[in-house]
Amino acid sequence: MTDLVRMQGIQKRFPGVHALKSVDFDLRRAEVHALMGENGAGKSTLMKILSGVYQPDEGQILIDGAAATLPNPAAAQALGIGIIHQELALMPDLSVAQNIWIGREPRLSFGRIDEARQNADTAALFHAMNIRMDPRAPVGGLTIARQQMVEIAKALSHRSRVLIMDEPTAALNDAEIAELFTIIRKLRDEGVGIIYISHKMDEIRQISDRVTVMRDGAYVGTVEAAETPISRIIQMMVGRELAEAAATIPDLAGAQTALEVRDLTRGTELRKISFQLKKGEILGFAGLMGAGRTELARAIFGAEPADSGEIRINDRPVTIRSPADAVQAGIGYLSEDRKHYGLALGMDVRANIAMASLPRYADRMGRIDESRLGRIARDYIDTLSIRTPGDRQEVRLLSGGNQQKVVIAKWLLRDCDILIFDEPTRGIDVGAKAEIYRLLGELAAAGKAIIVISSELPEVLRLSHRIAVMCEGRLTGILPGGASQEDIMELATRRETLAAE
Amino acid sequence: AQDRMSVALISKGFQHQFWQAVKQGADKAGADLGVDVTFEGPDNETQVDKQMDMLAAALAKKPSAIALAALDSQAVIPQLKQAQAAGIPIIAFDSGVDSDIPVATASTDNVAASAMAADKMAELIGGAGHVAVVGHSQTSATGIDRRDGFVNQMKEKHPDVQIVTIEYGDGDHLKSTEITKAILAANPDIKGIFGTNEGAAIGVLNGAREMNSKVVVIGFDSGKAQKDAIRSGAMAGAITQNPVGIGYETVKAAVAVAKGETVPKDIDTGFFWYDKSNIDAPEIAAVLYD
Amino acid sequence: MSEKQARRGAAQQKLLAFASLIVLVVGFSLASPAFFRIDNIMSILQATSVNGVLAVGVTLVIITGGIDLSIGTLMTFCAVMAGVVLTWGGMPLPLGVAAGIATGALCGLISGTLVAKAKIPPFIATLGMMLILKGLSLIVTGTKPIYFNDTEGYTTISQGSLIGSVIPQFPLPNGVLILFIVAAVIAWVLGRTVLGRYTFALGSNEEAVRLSGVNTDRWKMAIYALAGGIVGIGGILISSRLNSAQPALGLGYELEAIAAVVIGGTSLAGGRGTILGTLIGALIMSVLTNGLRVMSVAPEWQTVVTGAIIIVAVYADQLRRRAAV
Amino acid sequence: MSEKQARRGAAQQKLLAFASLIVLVVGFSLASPAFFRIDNIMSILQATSVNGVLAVGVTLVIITGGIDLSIGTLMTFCAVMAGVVLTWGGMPLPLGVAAGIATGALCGLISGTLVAKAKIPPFIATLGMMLILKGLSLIVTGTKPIYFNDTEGYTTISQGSLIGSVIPQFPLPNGVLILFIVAAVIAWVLGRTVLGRYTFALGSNEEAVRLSGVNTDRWKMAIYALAGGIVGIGGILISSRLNSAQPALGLGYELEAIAAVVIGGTSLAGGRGTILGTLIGALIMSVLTNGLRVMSVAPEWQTVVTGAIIIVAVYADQLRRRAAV
Ligand SMILES: Nc1ncnc2c1ncn2[C@@H]1O[C@H](COP(=O)(O)OP(=O)(O)OP(=O)(O)O)[C@@H](O)[C@H]1O
Ligand SMILES: Nc1ncnc2c1ncn2[C@@H]1O[C@H](COP(=O)(O)OP(=O)(O)OP(=O)(O)O)[C@@H](O)[C@H]1O
Ligand SMILES: [Mg+2]
Ligand SMILES: [Mg+2]
Repeated sequence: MTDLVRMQGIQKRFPGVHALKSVDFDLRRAEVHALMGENGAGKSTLMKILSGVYQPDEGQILIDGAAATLPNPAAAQALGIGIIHQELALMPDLSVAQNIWIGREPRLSFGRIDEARQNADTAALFHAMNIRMDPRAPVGGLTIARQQMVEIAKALSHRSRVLIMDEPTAALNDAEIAELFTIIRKLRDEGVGIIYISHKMDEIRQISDRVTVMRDGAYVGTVEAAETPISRIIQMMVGRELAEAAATIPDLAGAQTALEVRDLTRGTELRKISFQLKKGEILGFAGLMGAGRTELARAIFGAEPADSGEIRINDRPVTIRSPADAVQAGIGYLSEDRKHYGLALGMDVRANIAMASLPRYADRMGRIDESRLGRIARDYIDTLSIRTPGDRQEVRLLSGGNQQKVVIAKWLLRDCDILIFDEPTRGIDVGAKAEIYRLLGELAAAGKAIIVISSELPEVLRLSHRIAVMCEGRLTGILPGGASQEDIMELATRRETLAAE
Repeated sequence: AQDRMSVALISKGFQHQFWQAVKQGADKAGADLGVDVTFEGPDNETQVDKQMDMLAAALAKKPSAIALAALDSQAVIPQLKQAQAAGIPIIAFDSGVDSDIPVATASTDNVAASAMAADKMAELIGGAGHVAVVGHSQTSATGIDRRDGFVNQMKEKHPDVQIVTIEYGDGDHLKSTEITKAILAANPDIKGIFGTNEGAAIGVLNGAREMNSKVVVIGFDSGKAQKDAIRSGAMAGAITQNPVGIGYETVKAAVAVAKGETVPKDIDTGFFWYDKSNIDAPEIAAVLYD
Repeated sequence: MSEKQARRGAAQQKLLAFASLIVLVVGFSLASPAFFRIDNIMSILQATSVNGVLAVGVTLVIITGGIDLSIGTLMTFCAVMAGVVLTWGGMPLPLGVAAGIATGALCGLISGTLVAKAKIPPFIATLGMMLILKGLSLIVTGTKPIYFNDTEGYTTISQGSLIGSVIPQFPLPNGVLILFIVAAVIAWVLGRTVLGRYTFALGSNEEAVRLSGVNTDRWKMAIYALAGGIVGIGGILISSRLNSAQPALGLGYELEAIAAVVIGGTSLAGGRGTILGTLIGALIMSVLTNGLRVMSVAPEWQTVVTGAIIIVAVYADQLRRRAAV
Repeated sequence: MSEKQARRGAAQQKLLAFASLIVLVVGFSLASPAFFRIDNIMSILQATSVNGVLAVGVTLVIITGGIDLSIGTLMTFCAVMAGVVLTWGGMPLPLGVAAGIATGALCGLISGTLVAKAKIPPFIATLGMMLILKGLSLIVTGTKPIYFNDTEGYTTISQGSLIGSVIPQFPLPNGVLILFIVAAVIAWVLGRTVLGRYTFALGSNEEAVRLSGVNTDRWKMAIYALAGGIVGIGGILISSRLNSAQPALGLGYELEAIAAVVIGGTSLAGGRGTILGTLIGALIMSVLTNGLRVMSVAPEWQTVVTGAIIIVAVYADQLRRRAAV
């Protein structure tokens, strides 16, 4: 039986970057094939070639054994290749249904669109996916996670024979991931070939049949998922073994309170939230999608100030009406949506790293000390192993995970006393993840107060000294570090309506 | 105040000094005769439809009379009929309207005025040589009349004077300056340039000065800069109309008509050549403005 | 529940969008007895017709995230071409109208091609077209207006009143009727058809549309061509009103039309906008101009007040929207 | 190595950006012997000075992703205020110049405040300012020009030649010198200072900058104010050249300046642009205008050719860039 897809000797160069070095890849019918590799290894580039976005410099693509050219996305679609891009490619001003059916609108006479049918089809799609979403909601108003669900729905609606998923679960939490996996298995049983990219190692075990690993733009090898231990795959990815360290919870009894939040309220999104954060502490925030954790962080940071409540820093009340106030007070916030809220994509790595600390590196006339900033930027590029041809590379040309590292570097450089990390490892590879965990540990040990919001329970458990759990805009409880997943889930689903009964 | 008479003037512009001088005359007549005078015009002389909207707004105010300097005399005819039906008399000023609705027209003969400029130019350059025209508009009635008056007079009466180029600076001082400089660069042998309104004339003057050219400059209209230049000799002379007179006579005629009196059909307010020699003569000084 | 609320909010918002317009109308009516009278209202509507049609056309382009600076001079060029066909060619009326509209569509298609295929920024492509068309109008006419005296019925296209001939108390000029019809059709196209959908989609995220396998270039060209055709209608309207094609007219009209669009709440960044908003924006501008004239405000003060009111109107709209969110 | 390559590529690109300009200059020189002569070249440079300064100012605003339509009438208003201080107030020259520049900065600050604080789209805020300032110039002057006859040395600000007094063969007008100084300073500000960095950052992703703890509103206001101050310099230059403040002038100059900026490769979407590009853009426009006039091309054809060449120049630039990537 011929392979569904076979890519041979694929070469791709960008200015200053040899992104793919003679890569081979194949996909069979009815399999889930995981594509693994560090940030910038070339996974997305390879998949963009397969979906007609980029043209390879060299190499050959066979579909069903026949050579195929894919000059544009439409050609790939016509061959039954669908893709969920890593960077969401949605039209924020259009509704969910309109996004999903763009280019394939059900039509009536005179070029009219059958809006009713389109909405009904979308509703059916969501029903099959077992999620609840209004087809008419504008996409721009959805959280990143919900937008990702829209992308997934869009890819599924194509009924492709080949379905590429480039980090579909980066913004999802366990419940939604489970739903997605059900769908993937069903598709696989129907004969669809699925290419699955993710940095979440546990998912590979759950879902994939085979695993191909890439490193530095080169093909490393393909293994059977069931027979290969994760540690072996990681080793193939990063070229060395990673030591898995568990969090050690320090004794913070005598530590000073860095941040205290009292009765913080905004509309119905945040309701009377109070907690304390000590110096040297890592407070994890767990909760289901839409629990209000991002809203809380943005309220503390002044991005959308709270209606009422008090914020105290070092036991003194502070007024925070804008992010500038917050940064002045020593709070840093790394957003969950790097593309929209974290990066000036058209600017270079150095400028982005310096963005929050610029005045510090300027003299009285406002002249920037570029050479010093350059050194600093290159230091961060080394410490965080950001894969880029240099510190003057535009950030939009970096791979997703490397972009995330740039945002982290920005806040590390700003050196705030209180740091709020919203999904800090979204899209980051295992090696770098371990690096970031280590970094967060060091920052805490150095006396920083840290909040980590994460939708990955293992991550929350691995990092947190204490775990705060939110549900529907309320803080439903704070658990000690190392609490069980069941306890967290219990708090995360303690809805007010139930509590009232 | 309701029974006080009012005259609405719709001109071709309001920002330029020429129109301000017309307004000044109109205001003076208003004060002398005890009537309310309003004055407005579009931003530039291409905006035919804007002028129609102004006319419509004026009709809504139901003034005792309307005075109009039509940008396109055909376009306004339906509205003039409307005015006629409403019993509002119409006076034309600055340029006529091809219709018998206006009971009187107070205007300058622009063709004859710039023919006079042509004669003066020919005289000043010794009856032969190259000259150029910096016009203020390629399409407006005054722009065309002044260009054609100058060009045709040269052709008919001064065959040895050749007009090498005609450019248009929209009455913008700076643009006219740049045009003049380009003309002088391209035609070093040029002997004279005619600027067809105040902005064009000042532009020619500036351009000639910046190029250190001794070219003969003839202007049109007045204004402080032109008067100064004529006194200093930088400008040989200029044609002036009598804008204050146009404004005054227009309002006077409008009031008379509104009162049911008869007025002459054509009110020629005249034009004058002025130069260093006669600029301070009382009859000239009276029609110049700053 | 929150969904329903949101939809009710949207309806309210649409009503409130009229707020600035209503405030202006009421204010002028109180200030001058001459303002709120049927003939003056008709003048205002008539004055809106040309700018309104141009604004509707450019709304399409702006929603795609583009801009069209050529609409003013294109309007004139279309009028000129209609004049050439009717007056010089002696063709029957419908052919002349068709020629005007076709000229608009063709020039729009050229602009669209420059933008979509040659990847020239819309500002530059249409700035170039603006100049080219301005020159062409002068060249074709020999800088003299073309009069439509010999074309029976040409002036009634804009100045006649179909409605007035049925209901004499309501002499709505045909030009205004045409504006409303054009607006209704384009609102329908934007809201209901594939072309409309892609108009919004292109302005929202062109790359995403392209990645979805849509031939974005072709659609963009179609949208510019449609906008050009609408501008052609504007050319017919203005020349019908003036009974002539004035070759020097047009420059500056683009800014007025774009201002109407933006006052109407369409974002220059693309992706959002409504025809209703554009109509309101165009009406705000003509009510303002007419009202100040009827009040006999000095022209230099008219300019100042217009500028200030435009800012205030949009500011009020901002506040309203923020309150709605 | 790749870094070096990239830098060499960038340098080549900068050189190539001059390509259209050079092609034009060579073309006109071949077409007319009058074109490439020192006095005509000086004329072209002099003609660039005002538009160039305005374009440099508006480049700042455009890089932030905004637009400033008020620069034309603001230029005039600054000239008027300088005239008021010098002629009516009889103050010494430097005070008058300072008054003109301060007026520009203040009006820019007002526009900036409307944009940053009141969240009025730049197009509307500056359109409103455009009208307000246009009216104010007429009101303040009583629609009459203010002459600088009594202010000794006012005309030399633009028309004198410091360089010419040292090197007589090269009588570069001071106005051009001022343009180059302004351009050099602003290029330095953009490339080397915090203000410059935030100018680009705001245009690239304003929300990300705000969430980095930067007081984006304040910076935006500062940038608009700086741009306004530069426009004030433009006002001084034009009034020095005309030896008068002409209150009716100015409308339309904004479009010409913005065109120069866009021809120079600055994106209206914000986030990218260079002062060098803007200078080249402004030069292309004045070379084009002057060259066609020197060739005595008929004025209506001048317009057509200008439009076409603008499109072609930007298209060539597009091709070059695409080739470079
Ligand atoms: N358009 C481009 N221009 C220049 N370099 C590019 C471009 N696209 C990708 N690259 C570079 O190519 C390399 C591979 O990128 P790619 O996005 O394929 O990585 P990835 O394996 O998907 O990483 P991640 O896990 O972070 O998403 C990176 O070094 C990236 O910076
Ligand atoms: N931009 C937005 N527009 C409208 N509603 C929003 C927006 N962002 C968040 N919400 C809503 O606010 C609520 C809280 O969302 P938030 O993103 O704070 O949750 P979270 O706990 O951080 O979850 P997530 O895992 O999705 O980040 C949700 O109901 C969400 O739908
Ligand atoms: Mg990737
Ligand atoms: Mg969140």
